[in-house]
Amino acid sequence: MLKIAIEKIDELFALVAQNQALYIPSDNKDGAAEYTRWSEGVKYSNALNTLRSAKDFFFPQTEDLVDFKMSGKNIEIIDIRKETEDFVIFGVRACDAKSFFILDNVYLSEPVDSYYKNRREHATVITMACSKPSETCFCSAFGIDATQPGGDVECASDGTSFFFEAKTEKGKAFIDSVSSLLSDGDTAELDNAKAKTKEILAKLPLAELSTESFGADKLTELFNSDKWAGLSESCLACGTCTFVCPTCQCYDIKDFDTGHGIKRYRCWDSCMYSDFTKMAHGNPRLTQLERFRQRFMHKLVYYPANYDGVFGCVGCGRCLAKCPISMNIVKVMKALEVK
Amino acid sequence: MQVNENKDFEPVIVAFCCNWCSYAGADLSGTNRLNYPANVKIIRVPCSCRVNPMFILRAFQKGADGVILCGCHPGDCHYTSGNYYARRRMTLLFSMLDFLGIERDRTRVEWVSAAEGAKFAATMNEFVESVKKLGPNRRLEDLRCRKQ
Amino acid sequence: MQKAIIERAKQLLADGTVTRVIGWKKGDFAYDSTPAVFNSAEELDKDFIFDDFTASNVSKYLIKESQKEGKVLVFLKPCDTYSFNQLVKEHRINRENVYIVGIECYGKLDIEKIRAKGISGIQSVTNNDGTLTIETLYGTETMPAYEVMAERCLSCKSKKYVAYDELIGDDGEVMDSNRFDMVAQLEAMSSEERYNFWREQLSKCIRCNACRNVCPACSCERCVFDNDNSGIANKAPADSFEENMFHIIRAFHVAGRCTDCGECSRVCPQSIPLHLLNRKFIKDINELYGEYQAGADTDSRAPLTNYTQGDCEPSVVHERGVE
Amino acid sequence: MNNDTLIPHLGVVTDIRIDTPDVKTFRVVSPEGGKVFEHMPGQCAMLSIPGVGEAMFSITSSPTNKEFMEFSIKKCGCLTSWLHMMEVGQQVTIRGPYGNAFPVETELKGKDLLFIAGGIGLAPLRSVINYVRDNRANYGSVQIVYGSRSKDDLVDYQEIINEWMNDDGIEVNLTIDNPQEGWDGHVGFVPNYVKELEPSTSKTVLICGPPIMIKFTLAGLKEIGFQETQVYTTMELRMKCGVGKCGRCNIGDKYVCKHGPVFRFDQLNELPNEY
Repeated sequence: MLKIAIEKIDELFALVAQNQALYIPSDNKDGAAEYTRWSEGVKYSNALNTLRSAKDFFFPQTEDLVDFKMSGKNIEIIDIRKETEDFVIFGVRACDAKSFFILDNVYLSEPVDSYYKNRREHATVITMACSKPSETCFCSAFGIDATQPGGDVECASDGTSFFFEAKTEKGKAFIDSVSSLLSDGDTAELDNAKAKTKEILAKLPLAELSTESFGADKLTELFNSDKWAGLSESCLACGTCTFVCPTCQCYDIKDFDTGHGIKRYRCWDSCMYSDFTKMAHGNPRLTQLERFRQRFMHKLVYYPANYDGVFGCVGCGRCLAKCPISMNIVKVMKALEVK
Repeated sequence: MQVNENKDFEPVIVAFCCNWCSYAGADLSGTNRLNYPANVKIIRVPCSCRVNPMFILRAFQKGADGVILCGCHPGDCHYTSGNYYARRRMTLLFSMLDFLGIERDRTRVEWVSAAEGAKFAATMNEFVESVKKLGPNRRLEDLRCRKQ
Repeated sequence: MQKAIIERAKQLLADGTVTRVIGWKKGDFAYDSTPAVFNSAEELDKDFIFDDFTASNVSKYLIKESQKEGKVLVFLKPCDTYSFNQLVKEHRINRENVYIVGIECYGKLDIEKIRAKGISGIQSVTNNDGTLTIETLYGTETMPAYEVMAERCLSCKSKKYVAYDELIGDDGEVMDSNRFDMVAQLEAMSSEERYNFWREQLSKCIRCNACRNVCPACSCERCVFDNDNSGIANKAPADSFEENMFHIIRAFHVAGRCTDCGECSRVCPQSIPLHLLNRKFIKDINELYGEYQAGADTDSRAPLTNYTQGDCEPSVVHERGVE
Repeated sequence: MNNDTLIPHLGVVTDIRIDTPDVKTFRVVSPEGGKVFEHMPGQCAMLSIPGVGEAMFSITSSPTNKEFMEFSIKKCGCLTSWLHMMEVGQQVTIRGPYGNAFPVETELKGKDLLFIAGGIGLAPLRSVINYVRDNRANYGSVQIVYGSRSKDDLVDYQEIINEWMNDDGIEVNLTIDNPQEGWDGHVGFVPNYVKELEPSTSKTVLICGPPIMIKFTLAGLKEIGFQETQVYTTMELRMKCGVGKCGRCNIGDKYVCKHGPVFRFDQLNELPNEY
């Protein structure tokens, strides 16, 4: 397999960045990893995962949709879309890589969301196999192998080198473009490292989490469960879980009056918010119980019902780490599980 | 301090004026034919304490380069104590804006009575000059509202 | 400590003083507790937890709980009692329906600080007289507890209980804390440095509203930022201006009412030091209008609903600190 | 780049009819004349005034109308109040059509139809009624039961008395909630009126109106002997995108904007009761 020594990775970054924007996880001042546009001096982070998920690349927090100019009774509609330039994301973990497909199901199904598609088509995703999973990881519950993250190019480290393997045509093109820096390498150490990681994955505290009690056919019984009241009672109704989630895909469309025109933009929205479903005449989800239930039912029942049984969660563990009151999908699943 | 970006820069100033004193003061400066720059936009409010901190921020968002609040002199409030409350609020707000690195000369409170037409015009001229020196508002600007 | 708390809760449930208990429920890991209502001795035995990580200030839950029938037992740390008092002062909590047991606090640990040390795969955390032993999937780590103590606890303002029905342990004193040091440091910077500092911090904001929703002072039925008619309702900061506005206005709305409990900074998923904005207001209020601690009592007038004829003019801003 | 459904088309309001004190019907055509797009009865469109808001409205005109689309809109919120203030000639933005339609070309074909509407609930049904009238040979008998608070609150009253009532094979039963001067028709609530009328249980029912009316009418229909599989309704929840992506209009796993808004009651009953 083709490889590059870890200490030489900056050379590869420099080569890639000559032609396209390159984003890599890098530690910020608080010691947390964030995707950062590579330039001389930006260092690749060894952190397990980034604070915010990689969905931002394809589904950013806010994005302008269309502009309007108003004059008297007339409206001018201005299409502001532009072709995105090619870019590369390096170091995407298996969970985030899977989340792209969960978003694809929604945004690339008819009618295709051209804003999303534009960015998705111009991106090359280079994944990175996990070697040090955390206690909050539970991707295996959703059939994800953290040592085989997929993407256009799959990358893994044996501690001294990064190994590259193309998974798609786009990936092949990427490897060709950097082949001058790569050399053939023996994968014995890599296989060893992966085997070790798998051992740890099996020992993780959430390794036993099961999805068997969930899915499209459990809709009515799960919806009517009496556990929701207790689970949702301390929920603050903030959007932290939604906004750090790599698979949450709901959005709001809003207009902003700039004083010389109207900008219509969309931004992330959360089903945890009280005005998410509020209409002039009332609200079908009146209390936090219904809103809380919606979020987890969507991930565990509604999404699989619409997309061939695929769950709308990838087990990245961000909500476990970030919820202000430590209520999360794992606790919900454990509480609702039928043993 | 910011360097003047453009020599011909004419700052947009929003002046919140209380109905009972400062607005009448502005009126008087007009009837006395005292000059103050045309780009001072006056917004009449029932009392200086009607001005919510949000009004100040929104004025900056929508393109103001400086915001000034004018009310009755302390002790003269039509509603007895409104301007005392406004005074505390604005002190804290301006201090916070300063804390966030927004130039302190972009905000100001001045007490102008109905008889002080001359003071109103002088205050505005002075304020416009000081904002002019700062250049356009960039630190508390909404880029979407910038005129291309 | 946990044992004593559970025992006392069980007694109070048994003798009918209270009908339910607000506390912290055990999580899946060594550090993740969830505020919860306990209805029986069995539930308390099974899930109640009180340790170095049970940091949430549960006083805000009393807004809802104290409106229900029957008395609710709540365990409050000294700093939580200030939030409680402030809510009582604002008529948000029905004091009659609450039974407070004050519990000692030696400072809480911050899991984010542990993670920032590169520690991952945490299986257990034990605290032996100030030394932490952290068992992880990748080996054992030890460190002094103060290294990973929550920022707000390192500058604890008071160990005194300002509202309680009984105490487990002894009452403490208001402390001479160094909590305004960072604000003073910022004030000493140039305007441009301050601007850059805050731009870097506030640009991280994802507008998840966690700071607002956890804040005991943010108890409005409907927030101005959720009200479509306010013209500023938004789900995301679409521009750097909106990042600034949200945090300025939020800090302003709690100015004079914020007890400096530090929950905003604790819950921020992006680690923005939001408490500095609140502390700036507290520091200004103290300096300009006299010392005031929100929540210290239930009857004094708050600084922003009060005035004196001799108050300083807003131009005082020009005379202070660094331009 | 391909068209995106989130980028709207332009429409011009060419006529505004005052139906009731709080309902107006707006005629919308494309600036070049003609309809902005084709639709089927029951489908909806997103109307918007940029800077004011965007919302989903059912298209009340029939697709057999080749010149224009109509929207009957009740004044109840921010956008609708704005729409009620506008004048003829105002441009609006419009996108659609969204959602499914009443199965006029499949299950409803050849059937005797019973339309039950309350208040503004006539809007989506009017599209079907006029479609049926224009393709009269394809359907059996038509009975319309329509009720409102008062005579002044009957939407499309002129069309009802001047056109529908004069058609052969269409029976129109109107009712108002309380007696009123100048009204010699039936007085009473819709659910009771339907029971009094004892419609034949061989009919297929299309119902739309306030939730409380639907609830009681459905119960009444079941009492008479109707099956849930015979009854269709149309739903509305808050929507932003109109194409099942923004994530808010779902009832269980079904998105009202995409899988709906038309549901048969047996389908609706399989979904959680959250609407």
